[in-house]
Amino acid sequence: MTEIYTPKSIQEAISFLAAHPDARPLAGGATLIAMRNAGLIEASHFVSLSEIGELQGIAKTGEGIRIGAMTRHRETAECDLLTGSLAVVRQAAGMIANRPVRNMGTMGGAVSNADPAADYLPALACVDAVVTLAGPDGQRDVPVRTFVQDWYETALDEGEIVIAITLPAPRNELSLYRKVARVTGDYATASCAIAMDGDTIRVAIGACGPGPIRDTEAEETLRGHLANPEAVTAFAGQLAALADPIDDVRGSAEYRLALIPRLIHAGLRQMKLAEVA
Amino acid sequence: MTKKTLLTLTLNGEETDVATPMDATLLETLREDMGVLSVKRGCNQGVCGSCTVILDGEPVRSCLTLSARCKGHDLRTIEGYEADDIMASLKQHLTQSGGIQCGFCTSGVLLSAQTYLAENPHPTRDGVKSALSGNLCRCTGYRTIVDAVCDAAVEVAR
Amino acid sequence: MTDQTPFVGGAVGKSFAKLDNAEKAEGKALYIADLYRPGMLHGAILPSPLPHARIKGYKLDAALAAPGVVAIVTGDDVGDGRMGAFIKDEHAIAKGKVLYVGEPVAAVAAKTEAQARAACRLIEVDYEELPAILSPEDGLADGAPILHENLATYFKVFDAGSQGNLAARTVLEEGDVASAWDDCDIIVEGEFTTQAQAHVAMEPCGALAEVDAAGRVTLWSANQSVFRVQANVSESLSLPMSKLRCLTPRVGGGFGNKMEPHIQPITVALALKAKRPVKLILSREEDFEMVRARHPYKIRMKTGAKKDGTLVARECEVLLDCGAFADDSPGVLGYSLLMCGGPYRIPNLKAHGKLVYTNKLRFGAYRGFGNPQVTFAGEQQIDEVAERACLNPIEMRRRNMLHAGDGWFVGPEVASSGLAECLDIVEKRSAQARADGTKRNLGFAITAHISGLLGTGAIVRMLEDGSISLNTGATDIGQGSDTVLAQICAEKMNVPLDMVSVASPDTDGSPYNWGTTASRVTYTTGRAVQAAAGKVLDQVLRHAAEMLACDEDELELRDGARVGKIGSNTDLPYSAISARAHWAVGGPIVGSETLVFEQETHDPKRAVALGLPFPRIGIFSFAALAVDVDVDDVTGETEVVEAWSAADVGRAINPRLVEVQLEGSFVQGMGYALYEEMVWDGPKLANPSLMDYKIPTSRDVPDALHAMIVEDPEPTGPYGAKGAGEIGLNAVPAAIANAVHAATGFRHRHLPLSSERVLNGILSQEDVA
Amino acid sequence: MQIEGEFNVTAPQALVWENIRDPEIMAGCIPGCESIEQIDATSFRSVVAIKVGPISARFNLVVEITEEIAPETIRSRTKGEEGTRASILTSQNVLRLADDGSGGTDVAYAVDVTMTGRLGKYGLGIIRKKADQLAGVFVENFRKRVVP
Repeated sequence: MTEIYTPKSIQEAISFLAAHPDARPLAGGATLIAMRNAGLIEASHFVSLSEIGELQGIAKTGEGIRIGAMTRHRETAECDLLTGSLAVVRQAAGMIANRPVRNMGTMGGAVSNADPAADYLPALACVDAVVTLAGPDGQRDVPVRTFVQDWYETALDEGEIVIAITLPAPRNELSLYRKVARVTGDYATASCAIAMDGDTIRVAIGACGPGPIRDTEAEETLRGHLANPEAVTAFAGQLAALADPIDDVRGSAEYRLALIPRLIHAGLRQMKLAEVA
Repeated sequence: MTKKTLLTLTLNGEETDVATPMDATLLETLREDMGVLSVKRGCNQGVCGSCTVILDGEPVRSCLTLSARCKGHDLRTIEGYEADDIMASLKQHLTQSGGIQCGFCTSGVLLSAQTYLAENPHPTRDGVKSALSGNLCRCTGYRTIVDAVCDAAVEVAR
Repeated sequence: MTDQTPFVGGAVGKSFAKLDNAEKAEGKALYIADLYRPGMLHGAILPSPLPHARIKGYKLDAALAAPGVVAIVTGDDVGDGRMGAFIKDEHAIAKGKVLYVGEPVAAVAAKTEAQARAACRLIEVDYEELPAILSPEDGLADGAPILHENLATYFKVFDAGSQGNLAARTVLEEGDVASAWDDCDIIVEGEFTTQAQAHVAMEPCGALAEVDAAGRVTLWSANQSVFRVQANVSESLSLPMSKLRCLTPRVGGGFGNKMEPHIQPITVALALKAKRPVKLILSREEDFEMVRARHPYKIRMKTGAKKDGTLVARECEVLLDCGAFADDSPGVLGYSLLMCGGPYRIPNLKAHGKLVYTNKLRFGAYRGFGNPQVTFAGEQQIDEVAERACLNPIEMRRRNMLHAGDGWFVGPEVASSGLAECLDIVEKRSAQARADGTKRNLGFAITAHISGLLGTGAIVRMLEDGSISLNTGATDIGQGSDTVLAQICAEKMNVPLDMVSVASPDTDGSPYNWGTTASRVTYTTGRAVQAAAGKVLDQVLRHAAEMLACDEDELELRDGARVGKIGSNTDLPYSAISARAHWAVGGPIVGSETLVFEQETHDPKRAVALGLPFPRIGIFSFAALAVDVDVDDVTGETEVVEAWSAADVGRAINPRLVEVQLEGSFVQGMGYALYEEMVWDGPKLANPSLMDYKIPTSRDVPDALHAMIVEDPEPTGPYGAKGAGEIGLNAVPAAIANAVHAATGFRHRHLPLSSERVLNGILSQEDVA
Repeated sequence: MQIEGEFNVTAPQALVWENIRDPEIMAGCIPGCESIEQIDATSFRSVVAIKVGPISARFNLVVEITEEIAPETIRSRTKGEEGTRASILTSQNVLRLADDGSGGTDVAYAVDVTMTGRLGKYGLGIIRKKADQLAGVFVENFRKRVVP
């Protein structure tokens, strides 16, 4: 029997988690309760984050846009602040599972779970988002790009929770999230978050390793050569070299590797077309 | 017997006290402790949609929702739409269109469709299909269901 | 609430809303999981962790002492009875041996489901592991461990030639295939494989059993035949059928998963031991891992034709993974070989195959019953021959197709065939350009399916007020058989549909019906309903003649459930006639009919048939399918843009219900063609959940899915009707494969056509170009 | 599920063999190993905790050596369960040592794992990657311990 504890502030949540090592934070529940129902996890307490005001809502801040950890996928998918270079985050939110799950699942929950095939992390990595964590030793920021450290392992320390994800202010440039999946709402077989950045592109590949794959140096070497297919192919090759895809029911490692350059080229074509139109 | 705690839920507009295990899912509480059998367990993992209920006006998975988190929230199942004209039209069209076969997904489909039409009186066919993509059906092939929802929208909008 | 189409005489041919729709729209329909009995316990099952092992013993004391536990059942509690549709090779629960990962080894009844599941984990089983067979080839290798050591002693319904791990073999031949190749200008040959598909009915399997003071068992369960439940439970528990009553709640879809037994025998065993009612409902994972699935096939097919495309010969050899128990597999093997020639005139046709036990989940009945697998190979080879003969795919089929009056392979007579009309419609409609003017990538396939098979019955009673009670024992699993059979009865009795009530199947009160399977209920049970209603009419007319003092041939049926004298306006309501029968003369009016499908399948003059599982199989429906796809050449993803499915169903008793069968089966076939696949990691199923096994959602289905009904009346069918339940699926994988070939130029011989395989096909074409 | 790999240790084969046969040393190298004790000449009991994302499990394992050809081959069978038997793990393991001709030793391992119960449900792709990662940690620990 798991007890349910419903704190009203981040501080209450953190001190409870510190005092109860077998307690687990519960965000939307879309993933955690599914795993509990399948007998995969047990917990002494669920610390429900649903009544902590500070974790709610999406708002403009000084240097960008702050998305509270308990923001539901649906809110993110319909948020008109996420335009231009940030549209990729909005598109990713809209492709998660289906509408009822998007009414329940939260960005903080999804980011903490760090499922390699989930939709948010590549999109957030592509826009250089930062995750704000809060724990017994206070708050700290971790760039999404380095947040995932291994398969299902993140920068979260014991007793820490994600309280917000902050995106830089949107640039008036195109961005696109492309997901290859067997049916609507399935986890990604492979995914590509891509944003125009002047004469180069920012790209994060999903479902091809423990976390999103991005190579900022390769992006710089590509700067100015977007029109040169070989340069783009070489760039894609850099990302593929960093990939560590698995074989599973959604596809083989070879297939995922083969998709990386193809998704990048297709994304570029689509954005070029959109730019010209 | 497992320890049960008292919980007050507003189900279909009526405040109800129910004794249910503290960590029970809403699906378990509704079926085993409140006798609401229109909500079905198809997968218990939030994929099939036969457990859909409306929480504060939004379709959610009752199999992934803890009852303890529903105190003070507005909860609706199919039984709560007797006087709702959108639901009446949906039921009528779904019955006629061949959109009901084995019926195991029907309650979930109706709840998702009603919520969507309430927000989108003039839906596109694609919009209806997106609203229903979380309600799996293995018998109909979906066309008859989508037709029924579109026809109901036209009828209600008149 | 349901607005019945206004009755203007004749219930047949009208798209009435199903009688059960209103209840389902209100959320009031009660399925097996919704039933409760006083004092009811909840059951749970301990699955085997091993693929192949002897059971040395059980340690149950920890589980028995666990909270809420009332009874535990293992192999020791079920006697030596064995069940099985074709080979009686299966106990009620694992006994002596476990034969697949997930096989039920023990079951617990406790006060709550959670307690029962927790207690299962405390049961310790002492296994002696044996080497596992994970493929049919391994099973046939010499020295392979034998799964069913005493297979020879098992009762077999037909000459299956079973020995070792070979569960069954079938050999069918017409003409002389060996020498026919010499007369062929064109020969195409290929090896095809198809994958295991899960039914994924939305309702997981479940049962509720209760024992009365006299030891008589009442059993509710998700089923496709209360009589197959009765037979299987009786045989596996050595329980006389008179001691077992089987009933039907609403059933949440079957598609073949619920035709043979799932956990009914275990649930009854628990109820007998606990002496209290026990309900056992499988989780979705258990439904994937424990019950059954569609047979994966290995097919070697060779087709030969003249230069002008006239078919001369075909040889089809199949190797089937049977899984741990025979179940319906010998039937699937035999049926797929009977159908592997397709609806064509092929003078020389040889079809042979083997079915091999493996340490995997039993494979069994699934919509199409082996026909989709062999059609996936056959209809692609027809396209390959057409290409070489410079014929378009339609012309090739038109030239070689079978016609009414021809015999089907091995001998059954084809009395009615609307195949030509189906093909014309599909050709014409798919020839129209796409709305956006982009190029179509069309794939075609044609198919046939049987309906008939085995026994059925109907009892029609006229109640005192003249209304009608119909009882057939056919389980409605959502396809609408209650409504269709009521329409046939109403038509014959010349009464409005709502004057006919349909009794729920009950082995205590219903006439025998083999099952809701093999597209048979409308045709086979419909004939019995029509005949039984006819006998009621005979009695009605005899009464009316006496009451109106005239001859029976001076009488006519009139609207409003009345019998009138021709040429006069005097008439009698059925209620008056029924009252006379109940209270004065003759006794209550009851008509009953039972029948079994009797036309022989095999005509020894035409063909050699060894190990044919269905001696009297059925009559033939036909269908043609066209599919238009787009293939994304970046990722290999295939999208079905439009599809046209035309089926000759003899007569559509309820047109909309036929359309829904064609559409629902198309979408189920589309999932099978493109991405549905059960994947094993060694002996263990790797994706037993809806998280990892995906079926189409509303967004994955083309809006432009056209189901078209063709009616070439079947002389023996009720009002000309014949089967419609499976024919809409058979041709889907083949038509999609032909369409993907049209789009990419690559011939795919391995299902599913996943985006990975299609991309690899595209890339290999680029290397060639 | 097959997991294979090999690694080189710059230490003589006899020394490597000695370390591998010493439960105490192995306990120190196996990531998550909390205890190991010898039951009899050829078998050990060990408790190993592993964590795959949100899921953590403590396995009570019994390792039985089925064949031993010093100093080159060890075959063993592992059988274990986790908590209240929520997951059951069995594996056949083969370890081969070979002199690499320059004073070091090539070690090759092949493990065929079957996992059922709750952990068996988890995506096998991830568990395979996790296993590779754990093997990497083992190699690192083992080298630190063995190489003088």
